[in-house]
Amino acid sequence: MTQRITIDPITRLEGHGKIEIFLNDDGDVANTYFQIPELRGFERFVVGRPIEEMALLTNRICGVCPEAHHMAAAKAADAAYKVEVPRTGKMLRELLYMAFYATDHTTHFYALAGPDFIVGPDAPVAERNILGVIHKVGLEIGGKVIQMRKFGHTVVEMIGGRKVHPCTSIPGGLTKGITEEQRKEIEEMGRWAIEFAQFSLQAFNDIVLGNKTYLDLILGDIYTHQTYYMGMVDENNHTNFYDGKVRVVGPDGKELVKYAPNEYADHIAEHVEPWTYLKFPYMKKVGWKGFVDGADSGVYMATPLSRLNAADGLATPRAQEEYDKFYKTLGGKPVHQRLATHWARLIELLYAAERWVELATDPEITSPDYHAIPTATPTEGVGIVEAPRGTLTHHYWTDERGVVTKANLVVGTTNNYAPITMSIKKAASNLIKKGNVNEGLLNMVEMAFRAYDPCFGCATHSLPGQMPLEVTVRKADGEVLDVLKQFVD
Amino acid sequence: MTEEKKPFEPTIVGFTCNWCSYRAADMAGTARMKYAPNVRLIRLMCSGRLDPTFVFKAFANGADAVLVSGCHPGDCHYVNQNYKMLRRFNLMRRVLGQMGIEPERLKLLWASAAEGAIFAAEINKFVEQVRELGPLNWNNKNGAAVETPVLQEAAV
Amino acid sequence: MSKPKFAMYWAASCGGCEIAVLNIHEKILDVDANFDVVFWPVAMDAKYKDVEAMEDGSILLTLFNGGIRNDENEHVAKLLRRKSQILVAFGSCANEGCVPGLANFSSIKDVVDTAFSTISTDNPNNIRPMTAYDMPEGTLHIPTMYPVLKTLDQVVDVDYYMPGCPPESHQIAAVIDLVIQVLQGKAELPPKGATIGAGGSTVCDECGRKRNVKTIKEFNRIQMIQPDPELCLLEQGIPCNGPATRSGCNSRCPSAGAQCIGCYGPAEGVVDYGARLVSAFGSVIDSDDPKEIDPILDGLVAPAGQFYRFNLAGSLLRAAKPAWKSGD
Amino acid sequence: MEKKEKIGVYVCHCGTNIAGVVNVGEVSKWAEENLKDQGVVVSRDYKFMCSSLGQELIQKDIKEQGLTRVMVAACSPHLHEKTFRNACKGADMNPYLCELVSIREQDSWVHTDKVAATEKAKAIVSGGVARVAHHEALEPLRVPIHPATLVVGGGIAGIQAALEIADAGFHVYLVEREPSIGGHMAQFDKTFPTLDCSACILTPKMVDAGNHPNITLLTYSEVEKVDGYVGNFVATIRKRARSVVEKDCTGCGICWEKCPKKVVDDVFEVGMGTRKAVYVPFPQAVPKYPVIDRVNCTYYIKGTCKACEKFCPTNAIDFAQEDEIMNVEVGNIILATGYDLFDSRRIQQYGYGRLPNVFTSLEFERLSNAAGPTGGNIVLRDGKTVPKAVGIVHCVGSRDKNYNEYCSAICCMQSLKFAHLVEERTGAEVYNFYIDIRTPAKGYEEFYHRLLEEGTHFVRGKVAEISDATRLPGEDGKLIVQVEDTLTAVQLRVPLDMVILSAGLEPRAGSKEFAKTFGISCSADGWFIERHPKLDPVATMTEGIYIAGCVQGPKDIPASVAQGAAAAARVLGKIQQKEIALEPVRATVHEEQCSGCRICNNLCPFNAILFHEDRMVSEVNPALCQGCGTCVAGCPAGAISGTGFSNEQILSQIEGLLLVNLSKEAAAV
Repeated sequence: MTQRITIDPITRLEGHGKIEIFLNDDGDVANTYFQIPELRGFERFVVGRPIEEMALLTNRICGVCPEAHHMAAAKAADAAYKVEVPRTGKMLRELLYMAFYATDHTTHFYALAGPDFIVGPDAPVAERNILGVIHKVGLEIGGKVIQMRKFGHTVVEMIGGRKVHPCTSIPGGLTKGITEEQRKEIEEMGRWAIEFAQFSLQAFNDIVLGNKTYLDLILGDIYTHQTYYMGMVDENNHTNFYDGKVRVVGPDGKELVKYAPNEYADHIAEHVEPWTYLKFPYMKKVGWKGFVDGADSGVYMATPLSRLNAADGLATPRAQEEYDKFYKTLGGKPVHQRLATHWARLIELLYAAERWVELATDPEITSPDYHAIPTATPTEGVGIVEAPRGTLTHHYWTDERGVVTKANLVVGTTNNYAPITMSIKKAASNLIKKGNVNEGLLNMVEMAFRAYDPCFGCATHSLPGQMPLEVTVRKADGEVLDVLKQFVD
Repeated sequence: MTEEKKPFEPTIVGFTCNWCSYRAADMAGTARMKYAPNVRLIRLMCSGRLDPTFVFKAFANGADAVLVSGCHPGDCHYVNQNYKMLRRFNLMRRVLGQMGIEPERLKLLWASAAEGAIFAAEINKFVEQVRELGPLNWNNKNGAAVETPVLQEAAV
Repeated sequence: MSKPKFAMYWAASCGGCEIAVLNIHEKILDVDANFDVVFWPVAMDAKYKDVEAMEDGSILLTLFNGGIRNDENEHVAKLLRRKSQILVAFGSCANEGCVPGLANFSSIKDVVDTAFSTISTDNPNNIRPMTAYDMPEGTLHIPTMYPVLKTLDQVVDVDYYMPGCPPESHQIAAVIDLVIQVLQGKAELPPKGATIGAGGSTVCDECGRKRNVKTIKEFNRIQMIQPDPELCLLEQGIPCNGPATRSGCNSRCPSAGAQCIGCYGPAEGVVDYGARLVSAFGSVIDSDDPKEIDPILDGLVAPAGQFYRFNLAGSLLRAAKPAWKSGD
Repeated sequence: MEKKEKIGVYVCHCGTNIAGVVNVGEVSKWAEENLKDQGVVVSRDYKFMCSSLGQELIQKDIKEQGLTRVMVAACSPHLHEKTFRNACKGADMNPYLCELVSIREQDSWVHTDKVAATEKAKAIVSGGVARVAHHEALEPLRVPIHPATLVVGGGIAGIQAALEIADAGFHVYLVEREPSIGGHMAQFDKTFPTLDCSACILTPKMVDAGNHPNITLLTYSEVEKVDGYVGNFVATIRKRARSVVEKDCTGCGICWEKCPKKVVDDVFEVGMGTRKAVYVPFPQAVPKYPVIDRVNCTYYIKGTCKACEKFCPTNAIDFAQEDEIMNVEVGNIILATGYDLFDSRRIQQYGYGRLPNVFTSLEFERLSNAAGPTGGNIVLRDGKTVPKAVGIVHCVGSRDKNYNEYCSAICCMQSLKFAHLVEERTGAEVYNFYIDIRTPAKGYEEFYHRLLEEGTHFVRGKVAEISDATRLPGEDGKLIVQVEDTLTAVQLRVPLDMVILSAGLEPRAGSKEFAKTFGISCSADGWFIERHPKLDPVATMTEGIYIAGCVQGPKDIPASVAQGAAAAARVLGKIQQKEIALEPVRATVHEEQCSGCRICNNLCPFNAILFHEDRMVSEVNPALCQGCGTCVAGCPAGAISGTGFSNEQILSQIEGLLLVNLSKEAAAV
């Protein structure tokens, strides 16, 4: 007889997901399934709308990272019109994007992932939450986190027009620029953000790296997978979130491919399973071999960790230092340990903050030259940005009026669907033996995918936000063996 | 539901203006001209009063077609309000098309108070056209949901 | 004595509503101070089961966002309706379907087929997700999608409507203040069915742009002109939905140089949002000659999609579609 | 609706008119049984609802059953709406709480299938019931009427109207664009059919108008703007600078004697004669004050001369004088701005403007006028040669698809008059080229016969061409009229010395803009539209604005005078009422909902919608509003409501109508 463990819904990830763990007669893990229960079908109903609306409609795919969709769609529209956005326009968009990145990474680290480390994976459930984090590192941090979010949203609103679902990016640039007063404000907030990022890295350093148990946990095999790594890079192969080419390196760290946005379809394909609404992207050249590790399996991941793995460095000084320290500590590139993603995320936070200030201090940032009127007849365009949760690709085909006739979206988290599934299975198999399931172990199963910061709001256009966890262990006859709960506040 | 054998009898709502088209209908009456009983008229002061909501409401409540009728261009009792309606009318037709309603189900008819005969004839013509189209079926060039497929059907 | 119970839930939504609520920052603490938050997945843990266990009507206030896309959404909506004294349709999705409601232009089959046949999809056997699928270890279930996306009040009775995509944080804060005042007996609840957290007029009411008697010879796409930053966008031919869209957002988008896309829905007492825009845009066309009017109208790309961008699921015509009745 | 109405339904048999086709009893019963939830408490059918007995039936129910609404299904509202409203009023119910729907003109009279007709009647009744439930009690708007009147146009029609009103003791502002009143009639020599001298009969009226204590004469002036509404118009009038101070001028005429600058007079003399730069259009001009034509006056061109000023005995010349803008308050307005003559140049094959001896009718009027440039001698352009053969072409620019389809009405008689004058004064051979001769009025046909006897030639045919291309002997130096005599089907080439084009009448240039100023409508041709072509020929759709003379359509002097008098009578009638009641079908802007988007601002042809810049809201002036409802339908915020035809009323009527659905399977179920 088989037992079934259902984790539904998963806690502390932005989205809706359901994990089915089947145990065999010995009570060991037979198989695990990670299901995404919803689909909204944007690819269908954006058809027939003018392409300039894509940045506004696809916004509504996800309220957690609307900025990413706004940018990807706007860039796709630029491409469709073959219009070159003026330098100021590009910088304004990237500046908005950096502010968003800093906010998003902060939220994830302190509210979602932080508890696992700062408080500890096997700490009492009631403490394993943001409040626990605050207790551990001091009260003022709560205020700082809120401050960081406020600053981020303030910048997003200044440039994007709205706090949620920005509205100013149009083909050829933006509908507005910023004033000198605004620039000053933005710069100050940026400088504060740099300090905050450094503070966060320090906290991670003291609490996590300083603690041997955690370090072992990170470096241990449970959370290790050998896959391909994806990330966008600039001409110097430095990580870039807003623009550049997509670079993919293998488990050995060697470059597999570096493709321009419009070539994505030659390199990415999405595998379909009948038991979930979500598709499984993989490297086309390598091929789909199932949920397995290694250079022969097309499975790749796209996260802060993969971005660092795929790049040769970071374009800002302080972040570059952290980058070097990161690989020195973890024993060289590429890093396969998924839990290192949290550290990588904080390094990206620092990079975003530094880039924020760079842009805010560029003399051209306040120039009125933020929009170029398109002249070419629109045809087809691909736009790619690095969403915090992975490479985000928007692809639109239009008629000669610029009305969308076909669309394809390969969305952040989707990239990681296969690796997440694998991580869950591996963690579960390691942590659940002889039908013996305890809460700490289950949380560690969660940690497996929480590292990816999955946002199934994006992936499925479904329900983001955190969902509470309840695990029911049942016999085949449905009799409940055990119910485990945990509380998040 | 007892009228299987009978030909399809469309229900049509007609909007007329108080000064020309409604009087045209009166005229057709006084002259005892016969026409199809499928159209029910609503009197507005002016075709300019025609709120697209009225048309949408009529379709929503099961009308198979809608007739909009006003004074001839240039003869509007209110100077030129029928033109203002005309602008809306053309836009309305486009929207209906996308909403899955054949634009032909919305007809515009200019009729002066003297044109009872024309009014009657046009109504007969319209009723025939709608009979051809059949009951309002929401079929949509954009393929909007008419049937209610369950997911299993979509699966292979 | 125990504090009144508060719940917030999302169905098919993007999470922007939740973010908007978080963006009221310290106000959140007022909620905590005055309510016993019994169900709010984004903030704390409690399961459907816990809700089911509650007495009917034991939750004072539930903010419900997201549209009804599948049977699970509807199930939770009905559950929360039973348990709540006051159910608020929170945000555009729950009010009128929002952008995901545009799916109602297409059949569910088209929607699914499209998603599983994009150029990057590797699907040689043309597989579609199944609501129940047998694997060797057991049967896997996923919810059944409805043929059309529905608004909250198309499946349950709604007490108040709070529009916006998402509702503006200052409006959320104001509503929370109001409710707290009501609790303290300092204020009255608005009449059932009222729209809260929004103005009674339209976006132009809050728009700072100069406006004249509106007449338009052609419609323009926003990226194709360099608009006058002072002047009404519609007067510059940009199809701004502001004139028909409920006020309350402080005219965010027009103030940022972008056209209003209508996320706050129809104004007070309006029966059909799109119909108002047909009127508005028809009215500003400066021509009496059909040969001239039509070319002008060609400037509006797929008008139904523009007029019902957020409102299709709530529109008169779509609400009448036979497809609606299914699933009830 | 919150509180439930108590509705009475009354279905009329109209003898057999309705009952013959519609099963009235069934309809009434159906309403009683099926429309309960809509509030129907009683439903009756009766032979003749409009009869006193029928009305008493309704009144009895209102009193005894405490009805709050009455819904009558009978004939067209245009016939008996007032009847039933009054019936309700008689029972102390607000008349506007009653609705009349037509199951006769729109049902029993036009359908034969009794079942279908009965079903339709049910639908109509249920629509009416649903609608009436949303009716509101209304009161007609009462507005006072200002006793003064504005008459625009100082031709014979305008003069007549002005005099009638002034004589009745009420004040009139008579506005004329030209320096003198008199209009076209002042240019004529004789008038048909009596051939009495135009000046002799017109001048006395002009003088009366000029001296009348109740008439303010505003010549050389134009109306620029009209605000307000019936009873309360405010007209903005531009009194152009004459450069002559009226109060000082005696009209002695020294100034135009002394003025050294001769100018061709294109207006009064239609280019046939000259005047001075300072001038009165014609000797009998009223008022007698001259005008300095600033375009041609040497002083205004060169800055020197001032001869007139030098010689003026009363120092009445004022070169610095400026236009004067005045606002006058009036209760009613009469438009009598007349017509323009069809421009014969447009028909090139007739050669007018190219062939010197082709004349227009108006030119001929001056030619034959004793006070005209030739002293009444009918001669060719050279000013001396007396023509031996003269042709008169009818229907020039009229009854012609290429120009105007309508008949200009006066040309036949005018042409006959010309024929007579030519014959009488030159003894020349006269040819009338006509399509049809139309002489339908007192003494006209007789005049035609007189001409026939005088030996005038009548050629029935439309002239193809007039040219000086001579071919045949005897044609040298002549004008050749090419025409087919359709009675004999013979092509004719008629050699003539002079051809007169009997040009048709056209609406004044810019009449459409002019109509806009006054908020009334023009036909496609540009003639102003009367409220009813037969029963109300001098009123317009806009309350308080009347039309007289050729502005409404081509007509001759007697008809113009009659209309002038008729319009005056209508105005006097209104003035006597002191106040008028306006139908309370009006639009109202709800300020708290108005966003000030200004989309409604260009929807009102009556300028009833004003925008308040300070409060950023639009407002409808209820007295100006005519109740068309276009702004109600146009308001994107739903901030404008319309009494009598509210959204609730119409939407529920639609619902009601569709309760009975012929194609049930098509309904959304």
